[in-house]
Amino acid sequence: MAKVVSLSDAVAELVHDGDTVALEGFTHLIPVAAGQEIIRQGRRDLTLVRMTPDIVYDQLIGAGCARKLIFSWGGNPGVGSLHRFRDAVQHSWPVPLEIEEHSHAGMANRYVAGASGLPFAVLRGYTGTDLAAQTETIKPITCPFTGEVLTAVPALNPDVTIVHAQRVDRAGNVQLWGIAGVQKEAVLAAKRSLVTVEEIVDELEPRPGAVVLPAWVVTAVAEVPGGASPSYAAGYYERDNGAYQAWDAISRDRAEFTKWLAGVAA
Amino acid sequence: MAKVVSLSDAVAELVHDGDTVALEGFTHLIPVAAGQEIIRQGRRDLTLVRMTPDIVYDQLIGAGCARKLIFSWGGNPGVGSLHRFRDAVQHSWPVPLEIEEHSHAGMANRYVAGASGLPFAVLRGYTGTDLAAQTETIKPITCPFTGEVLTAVPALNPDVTIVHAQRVDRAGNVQLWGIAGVQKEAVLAAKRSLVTVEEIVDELEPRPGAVVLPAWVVTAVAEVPGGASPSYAAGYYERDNGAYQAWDAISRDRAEFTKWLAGVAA
Amino acid sequence: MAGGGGGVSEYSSDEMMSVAASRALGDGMSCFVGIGLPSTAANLARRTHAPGLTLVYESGCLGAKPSRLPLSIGDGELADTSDAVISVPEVFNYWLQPGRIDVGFLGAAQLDKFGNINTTVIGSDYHDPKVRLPGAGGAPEIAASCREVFVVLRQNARAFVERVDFITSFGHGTGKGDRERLGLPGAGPTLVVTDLGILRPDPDTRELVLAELHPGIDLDQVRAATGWNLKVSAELGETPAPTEAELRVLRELKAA
Amino acid sequence: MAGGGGGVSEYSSDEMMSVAASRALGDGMSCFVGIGLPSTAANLARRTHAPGLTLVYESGCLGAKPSRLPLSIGDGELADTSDAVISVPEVFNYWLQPGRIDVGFLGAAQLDKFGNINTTVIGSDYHDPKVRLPGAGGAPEIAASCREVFVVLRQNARAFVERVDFITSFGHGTGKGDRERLGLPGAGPTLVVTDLGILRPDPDTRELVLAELHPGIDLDQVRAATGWNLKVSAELGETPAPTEAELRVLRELKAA
Repeated sequence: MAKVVSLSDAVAELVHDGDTVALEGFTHLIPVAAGQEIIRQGRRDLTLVRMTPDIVYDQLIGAGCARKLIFSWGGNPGVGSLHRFRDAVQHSWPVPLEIEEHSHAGMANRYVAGASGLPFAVLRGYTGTDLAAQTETIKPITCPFTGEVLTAVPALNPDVTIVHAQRVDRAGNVQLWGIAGVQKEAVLAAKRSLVTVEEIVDELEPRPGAVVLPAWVVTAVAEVPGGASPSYAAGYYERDNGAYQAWDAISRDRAEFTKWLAGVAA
Repeated sequence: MAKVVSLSDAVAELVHDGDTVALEGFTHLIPVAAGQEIIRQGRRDLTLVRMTPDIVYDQLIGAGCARKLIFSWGGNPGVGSLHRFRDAVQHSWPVPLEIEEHSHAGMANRYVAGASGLPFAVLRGYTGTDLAAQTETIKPITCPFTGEVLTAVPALNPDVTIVHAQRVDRAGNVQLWGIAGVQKEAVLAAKRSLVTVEEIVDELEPRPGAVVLPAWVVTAVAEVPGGASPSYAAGYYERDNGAYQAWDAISRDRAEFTKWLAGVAA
Repeated sequence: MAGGGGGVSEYSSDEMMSVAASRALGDGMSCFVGIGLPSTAANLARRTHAPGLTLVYESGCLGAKPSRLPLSIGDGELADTSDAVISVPEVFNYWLQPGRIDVGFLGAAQLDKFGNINTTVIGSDYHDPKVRLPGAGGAPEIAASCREVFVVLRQNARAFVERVDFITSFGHGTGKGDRERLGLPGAGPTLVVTDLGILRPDPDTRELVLAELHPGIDLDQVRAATGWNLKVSAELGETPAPTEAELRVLRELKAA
Repeated sequence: MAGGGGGVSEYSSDEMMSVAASRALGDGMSCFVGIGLPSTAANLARRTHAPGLTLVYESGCLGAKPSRLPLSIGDGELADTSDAVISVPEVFNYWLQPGRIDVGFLGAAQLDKFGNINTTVIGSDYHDPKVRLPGAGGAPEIAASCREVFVVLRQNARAFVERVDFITSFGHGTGKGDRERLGLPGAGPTLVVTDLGILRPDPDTRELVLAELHPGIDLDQVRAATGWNLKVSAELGETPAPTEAELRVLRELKAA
């Protein structure tokens, strides 16, 4: 049953060194503040999971929090590359980064399997690509009815999933709307979950397109207004495109990044 | 792209003798009028698919439209048995009825596989039950990562799926709200689809909990106000519980039923 | 009507059954509710001692809070009062299958001494049944995946049989260890509530044993209503009669 | 700036590319849109000759009708203007995988002569790449499942290679018959639009062949910008220059 705590207490309690941690949010509602709190608390050896590692994962990787990344698209959307991610993969800076690489369809289905209590998912995927040879978590599976060969991927069950949502009510029920990505699946697949929210309200008003996560599947909730910035929270604030562009310059250079990091840690 | 036609034209064009036909709607929005139009047009040798065959399927079976039923729960909800279904299974009246029997979880996943373009779905299901021995479409499947044995069921891809919804806009986009059951999956799994609706509107207003089926995945739409009665259509009319109770008496007796049937055909 | 003792209202055996079943549901639990007797009991619990009980209906209603008893598992009232309404595939795949639900609350046409449930056919030949029943619905996976299963049904020798004609939903199979061997995650049936008393599986054998008699019911009545040689717990208790409050709420629910 | 002929506005080679790409999208089609150049072209088509074009974005926006060009595949504008917003798993499983989408519109970092796409690594060693690129995203399954695939990217010899370093998304493999052998349902890349011209696969070999030159571009320029020995269609055509209307709408979209 979701309890309301501070962000620092939530991260201290729920995220441990060596954990498999998923921060989800597809362009929208990315839990950036929670990611920076993980940096601030100096977590190490994390296996980071995310379909679209963007600047918050670039920050976590550059800060040396991660030893492995499970992902399907690692870029700065609309801008270009993730320089800290590239530096880690190409030059092991600041620490080596192991990667486990999938397609979006594969990652989405891995979360679905995780949320469904199944050990694997089946899809038509990766056929003819070079990914299958590089990624051990892609295997063939044969349909027992037709004999057709498809692709299996194993479930993702993070130790902790962190997402950002617009609202939570006093009972701990979480409501998010707009682009919902894979957040429901990522929360349901996880052993523990933390939801940062824009605000706590007395009652959730039904809304078109809203996704509700009942209190009994959420471990902790922290009120963090603006917690998704520089991504956006529909109904609250817009995407700060300038911040994404500015990140390109900060992240391109180790010294610049290190300066930025000192600012976060302070 | 959905075209707007009359119910009789839609059934004449989309439902053929020998077809596999799914009418879905989980308690709510059951396409009863469309089912009775199939009776009126005298279709034969249908394979009827439905998770919860209720009185509209009792009517189709009693009228001799079906040679096979694929289902998971065949009863008159809140009342008792489906007497025409029982008579067909126990005494082959008016024609023999082959059955293919699943659980709800199995049927739901068969539609999901059908909607997903996969030949089968995986679930934790049927373990220890006697169903697996009676139903050929239940087979074991082994996880290629963990070695665990789970259950596979084949996709359902009806020739035609018929559902009822509250609204369609002039462009043919369908909107339904309230309990949505397995309708989206059943429509997406089918080769052709017919949606009967309460009304045609100029524009669909976004609503909490609404499911939208875009025009380009619907074959035909027919305006049939009250087309889900005696089940209900949220926002339009309530369930007619009296009609469900009355069906018990009508369906119990072949002569009574035959009289009822003559009234429908007229 | 089974009469309660001095000072307590008259109540029916069905009311005793509903009240006894409702008491088994703890506050804060989540409960996957079948229609009929289970739904009555679960709604009564939510209106009495377990206001924080989460009701999950297979129609996709998570956290339904109906003010009257639904007639079907898909009544509009259930959708209108839910925390979330989701698709039927999602109910089974995301909510039931992973073992998130504490209690699965089921009815039965036949129940055997190891808690196996039949709702498929009466008679030994599946293809030529004496009586064709509605079938499985959600029950096989509810019985497999919920942390535990409560069964509620009226007790008589046709329903309470040595061995069900057809296992629609697996209870304890042929006894202890069967669920583990099959890899079924939940504990299976831990409680059977009838109009005569309460049965629980013996911890060593998993055979259903009479644990409580409802007030005014004697052992011979229960034995006559059981199709196997019923064992009785060494600590056979008596179910407390329904309280005034329980009866009032139950009758309000039914009348609404 | 590539200058158009008499009477037509000045336009850039990128504008020519976007216009040429947009023209390939027919009215009433459904198009799975990647961000960047594909999104520009698809939105231009919807604002000009193909108002009934259905745009599908992998963020879950079905039938998006943005009034300005989205900067990412998940802009709020896309969600606000869509017929339906669905989850990311649903996009891939219910909409892309079954082959419901007519055209998959992709970009590329490297493209080879058989239309195979690389967006993963530059260099021959996956574990020690010269350049680590963003990776697959939705592209492998878009390339597999859409009825056909259009690719749009700027042409130069580093991007247009004999053989991609890494097949992220399968085009025609090593030539005709490869897709069929792998059981890939869609037709694969049928069109490549660049800032210099248009390439199409040869029907017999599936090798990309120059089919059209954009106005003002000569063959040597294209050859120099191609890393393989480029074949030229016997019926090499010239792309019509952007019309005033096309340019106006394109610039409005960009400015909004």
